[in-house]
Amino acid sequence: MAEKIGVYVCHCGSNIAQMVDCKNVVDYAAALPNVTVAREYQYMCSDPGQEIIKKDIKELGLTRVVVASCSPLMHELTFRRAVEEGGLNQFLFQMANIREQCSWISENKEMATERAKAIVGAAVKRVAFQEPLQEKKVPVNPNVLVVGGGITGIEAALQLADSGKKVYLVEKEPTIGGYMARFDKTFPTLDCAACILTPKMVNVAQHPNIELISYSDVTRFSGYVGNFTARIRRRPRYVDEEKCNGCGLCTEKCPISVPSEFDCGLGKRKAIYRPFPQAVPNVPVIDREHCLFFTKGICKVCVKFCPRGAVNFDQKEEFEDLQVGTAILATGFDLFDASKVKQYGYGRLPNVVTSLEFERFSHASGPTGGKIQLKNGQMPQSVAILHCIGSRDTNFNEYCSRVCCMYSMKMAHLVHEKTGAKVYEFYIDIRAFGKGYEEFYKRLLKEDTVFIRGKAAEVTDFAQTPAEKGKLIVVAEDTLLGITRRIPVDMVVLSVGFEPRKDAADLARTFSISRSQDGFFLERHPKLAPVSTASDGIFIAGSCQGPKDIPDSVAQGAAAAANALSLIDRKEVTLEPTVAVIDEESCSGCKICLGLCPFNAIVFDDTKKVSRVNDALCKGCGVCVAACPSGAIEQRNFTDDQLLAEVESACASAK
Amino acid sequence: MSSNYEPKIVGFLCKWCAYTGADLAGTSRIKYPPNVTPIRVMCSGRVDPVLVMKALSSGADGVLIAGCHPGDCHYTSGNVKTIRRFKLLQKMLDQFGVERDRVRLEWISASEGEKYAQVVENMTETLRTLGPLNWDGGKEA
Amino acid sequence: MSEEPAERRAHELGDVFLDAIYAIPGGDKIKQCIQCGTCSGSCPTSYAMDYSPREIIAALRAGMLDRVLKSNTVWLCTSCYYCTVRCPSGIKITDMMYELKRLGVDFGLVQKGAIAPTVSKAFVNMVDNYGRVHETMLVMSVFLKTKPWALLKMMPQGMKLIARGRLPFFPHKIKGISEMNKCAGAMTGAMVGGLHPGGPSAKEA
Amino acid sequence: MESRMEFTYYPGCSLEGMNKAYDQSARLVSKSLGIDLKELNDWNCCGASAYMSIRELRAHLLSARNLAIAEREKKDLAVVCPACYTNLTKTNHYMGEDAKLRRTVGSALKAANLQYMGTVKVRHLLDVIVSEIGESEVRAKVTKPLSGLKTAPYYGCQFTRPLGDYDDKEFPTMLDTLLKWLGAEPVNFPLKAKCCGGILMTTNESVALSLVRSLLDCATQNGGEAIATICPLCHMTLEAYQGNVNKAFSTSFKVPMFYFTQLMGLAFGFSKKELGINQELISSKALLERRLEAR
Repeated sequence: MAEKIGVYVCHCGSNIAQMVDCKNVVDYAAALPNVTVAREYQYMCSDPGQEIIKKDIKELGLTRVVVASCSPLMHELTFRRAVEEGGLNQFLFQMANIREQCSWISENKEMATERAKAIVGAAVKRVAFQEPLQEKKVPVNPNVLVVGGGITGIEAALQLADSGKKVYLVEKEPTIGGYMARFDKTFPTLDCAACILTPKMVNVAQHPNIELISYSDVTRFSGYVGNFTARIRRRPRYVDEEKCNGCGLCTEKCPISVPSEFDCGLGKRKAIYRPFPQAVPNVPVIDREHCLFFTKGICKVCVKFCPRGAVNFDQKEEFEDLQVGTAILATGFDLFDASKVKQYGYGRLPNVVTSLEFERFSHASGPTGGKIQLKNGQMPQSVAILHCIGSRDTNFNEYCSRVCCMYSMKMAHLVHEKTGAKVYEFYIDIRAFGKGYEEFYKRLLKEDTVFIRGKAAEVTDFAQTPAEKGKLIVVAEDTLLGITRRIPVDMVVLSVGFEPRKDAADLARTFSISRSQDGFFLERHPKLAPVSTASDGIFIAGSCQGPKDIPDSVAQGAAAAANALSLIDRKEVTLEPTVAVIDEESCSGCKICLGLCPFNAIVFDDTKKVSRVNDALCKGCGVCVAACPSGAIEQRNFTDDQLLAEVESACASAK
Repeated sequence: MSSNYEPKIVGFLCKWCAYTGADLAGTSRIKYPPNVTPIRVMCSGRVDPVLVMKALSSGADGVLIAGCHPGDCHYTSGNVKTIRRFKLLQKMLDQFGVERDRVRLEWISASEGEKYAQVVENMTETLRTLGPLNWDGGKEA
Repeated sequence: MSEEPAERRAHELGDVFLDAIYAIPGGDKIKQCIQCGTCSGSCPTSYAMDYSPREIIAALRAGMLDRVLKSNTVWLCTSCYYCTVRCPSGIKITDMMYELKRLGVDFGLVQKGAIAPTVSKAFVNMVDNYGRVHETMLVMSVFLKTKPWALLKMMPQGMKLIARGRLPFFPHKIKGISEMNKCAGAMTGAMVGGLHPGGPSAKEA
Repeated sequence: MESRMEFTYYPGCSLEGMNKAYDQSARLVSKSLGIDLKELNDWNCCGASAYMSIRELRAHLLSARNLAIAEREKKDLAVVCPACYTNLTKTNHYMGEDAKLRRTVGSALKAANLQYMGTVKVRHLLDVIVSEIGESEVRAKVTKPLSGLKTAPYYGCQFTRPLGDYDDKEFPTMLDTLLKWLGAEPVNFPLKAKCCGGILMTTNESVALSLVRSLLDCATQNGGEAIATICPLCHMTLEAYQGNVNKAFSTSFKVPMFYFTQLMGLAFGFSKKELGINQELISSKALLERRLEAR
């Protein structure tokens, strides 16, 4: 049967046309077998562009359509819809990518045109073999999994819960709150972080639609959009969340004191503890490493004093499967380890601290009760803040961490306000791009903060003049003066940058999403789909995608919630029909395919002695197709015939 | 052979990583030789050796198979199967007397536009030195 | 309009110098300099330089070669490599300084009265003739060429070293010296000096 | 002692002259630790910085000749001068990375019937002793521990920068570690990897002297009674120019200097003469009597 194929070559303004001779491509296509019509147009994706296709289908009786334009990742769905609206099955359409992988990468118009012809020729050959397919619709489970209980995850969870959706919020620490709970003030408005965060944390705890699963993580994530199963591992707290009323008596009586992680080791906590007083859930956790019962089998003071009998040393790790339709990852970031940059003396010189340590010093409920002080307890009279530690540096991380300039200036303000000390900021460039940020920079200048344009070369305790005795000396070129300066100060704060979580690679694997080169999670599109991923139904928000400040993180948390809601409220999703099918006549029953399928989507029919695909589980990778020794398996829309036709033409038509 | 010989390469690119990475090279306007006709597959594990042999016998001078990095496969482990199949493929090439360098397996993530461009450039260069294949698919043998 | 000939020449050579620097391994990284000053702040001698290493890169990129050539910067580089290992843009600043020294010598554009190029040349001569460096001879030859009076000042120190057997009088000549020079001859003339065709020393070689 | 490790050994030009005590002591302690150092046959200058300042390719050729001769011996190359380490390693790296350099230098070597395939590893002797020989072997050799000898461990620039990756580039610790094994007390020495300025001594004395002064200041302020070195140029600079520093800055430094191999030799029980300590310019006699022989 002879097909009637329509070929449409898009100029994409000048994006394609300036490097590919579109007229030449159209002439070439028009002469190919079965091609009824070949046209070129400025913007095929525009309404008039789509109208041309629809009109030709109706008037010329086209049976197949090829559009040569951008990447299918951009507009495949647009054109499929147009074809469907024109009255053809949408899978009788093929897209030829002559922009991303042809015009944009070429420098020679003749070669690019030849390549475009080969790509179009292959698509024309292939489309003739394509078959009409029906998409499968499946219902969407309205429950949402949110991973990570920092400000981003909290925002996403609350938005979803307020709209009536059930949310499972999984947090790996004993409390939600994330980094923000550890900060003192927030830039540029200087709101107290706790004052604006704690109410939200309490909302999470009390919301009827949120199930908070703290001290837990996701170990497996399977299924498909709308119908995922998440396996949750709950680590034992050794305190019964149902029974505990958060009175804190156990913590008070516990005889063991160890450095508090929450306070960066600057303060102490007990072996049974809440990381901070406003922790949510307000239930302590027992640290097995240090608890006397677990280390020596003695003590049990907490058991004795607990009025509700909530302490339970027998708790075990538990696994639970949750059914959800979508997931939002808001797993945040790690901070750069300042001890890697030896020249700044972190870990070697006392009074060289990181920005997070500074936050804890400055925090009213921190280890010093909000006093900014030196190791000897005295107030500093001069403080240097060093920007870009671990950021914008090919030796560590090449990217800019975006937030350090602003939080550095916030720290400078706090030092100024609380101690009156002289503050020096050593910076490369000041990046104050947000609302009210430049104004904050101006304010700091007015407050007599000394800005020295130059990345600090090193911090030393070797004094060369009497004025330097007993001080830390920051050495840097003042690039605006062109001289190297030695500035003696009492305290040095290292503004450390963001890094991907240490377990980001594992998490990306668990959820089948990609990471960008810097190691953060990769969004579907940097501008137009910033919280989506290549995996349908899985969204990312906040600093797990790249460094972000609080306003941006909150915005992304809400955006991810909106994306999830939009999916849920569609009630059903269509699945790509590109699944594998087994021809029972040809199947020899060798079972090779069974072992290859990573989704256990192939079952063996013992009575008929043939394999069969469960198309709800099949994700359409095609591994079984390539492996079947009898050629009994086909992948819809990627059949051998289609691919062989495409391959044959791809080589033959090129010059 | 004439000095303006341009090798023809068929690229089997997995939709999730390599194809997206190749798109990124374009979006970033990285320039590399336009010698590849890309063929999109869902997973590099779909690339049957028959498809590769078909490409070489239909006039391609080289074939590039590119997928997600091992461990990062969208389908968990499809690319692991690709690795095994690739070894078999190399033996087939040996039997037919086709140089191994003509068929390459590469891991290119969605963010490695630059790497994709380098791989294509490098491969085009290699094929220029190897010259045209002109293989009939072993019909004579 | 009233540019000194040397300055004009410096301007013309701006691109030549930049290309020469791009050509050394990793040399084109100077395009990515963000002018942060880490190099200059890390440099033990930058305080004595007319222009700091950061400013040298800025001047090179601006085509202001006269600044580079007139300054004492490159000859104050002690090869301590702090700039290189700390540079956040991965620029091999020390290697760049070597290249600038070679360019200056090859084009005869070193600062007037600079001793360092003389020392380096004496060093090269000695190695090319003997295969090794003989410290006594090197020091003597340099001071005789530059400031003979200084030799007198150094006498007491020298006597001490001689007394302790630490100043051998005669240089050792390696056996392979002629074959070594044959190897060097096997490299083309232009390559033996810097890589700078047109430079006077390229012709010498 | 049977030899357990074999290297070709590259002393470098400065160990033939003013620093011959370094060579003497290095050979002695290596032998007693079972490290067999076979002097590289007819070695030549490494193409040190003064040479590199004038000629790039030929400097690489100089290093390549040494490497080619070492490769013929099928042994790795041990060096004691950090500048030689840097130059030899740099050529080794760049020839590996840069095909053009490999071709040019390779074909030049052919003129002398030499070739270099890139198989030689250049090792600094301190790295060999600390990483390969190790604590127990070294401690076992110590018969006269340097108890209480407060020593400033001075690494200088090129021991780790730019290429030595066996120790930290900013705050190396290998020498500190070794000194502890010998029973000495390494003092805090913030400038331990800073430049000594030696290379500028003939050309820019005032800059050079102020660098030396800082080092001496820093070492003594932190309680250092002696300075241990691993670089012949640093050693020479700090030793020979202490007088000049004293004159220029009205100071009165008299800090004895030891090559690390001399300190090892002392702890191993060798005589001062065997170790070339008698060649020193600043007497260590009083210090050693006070700290070591008074016990």
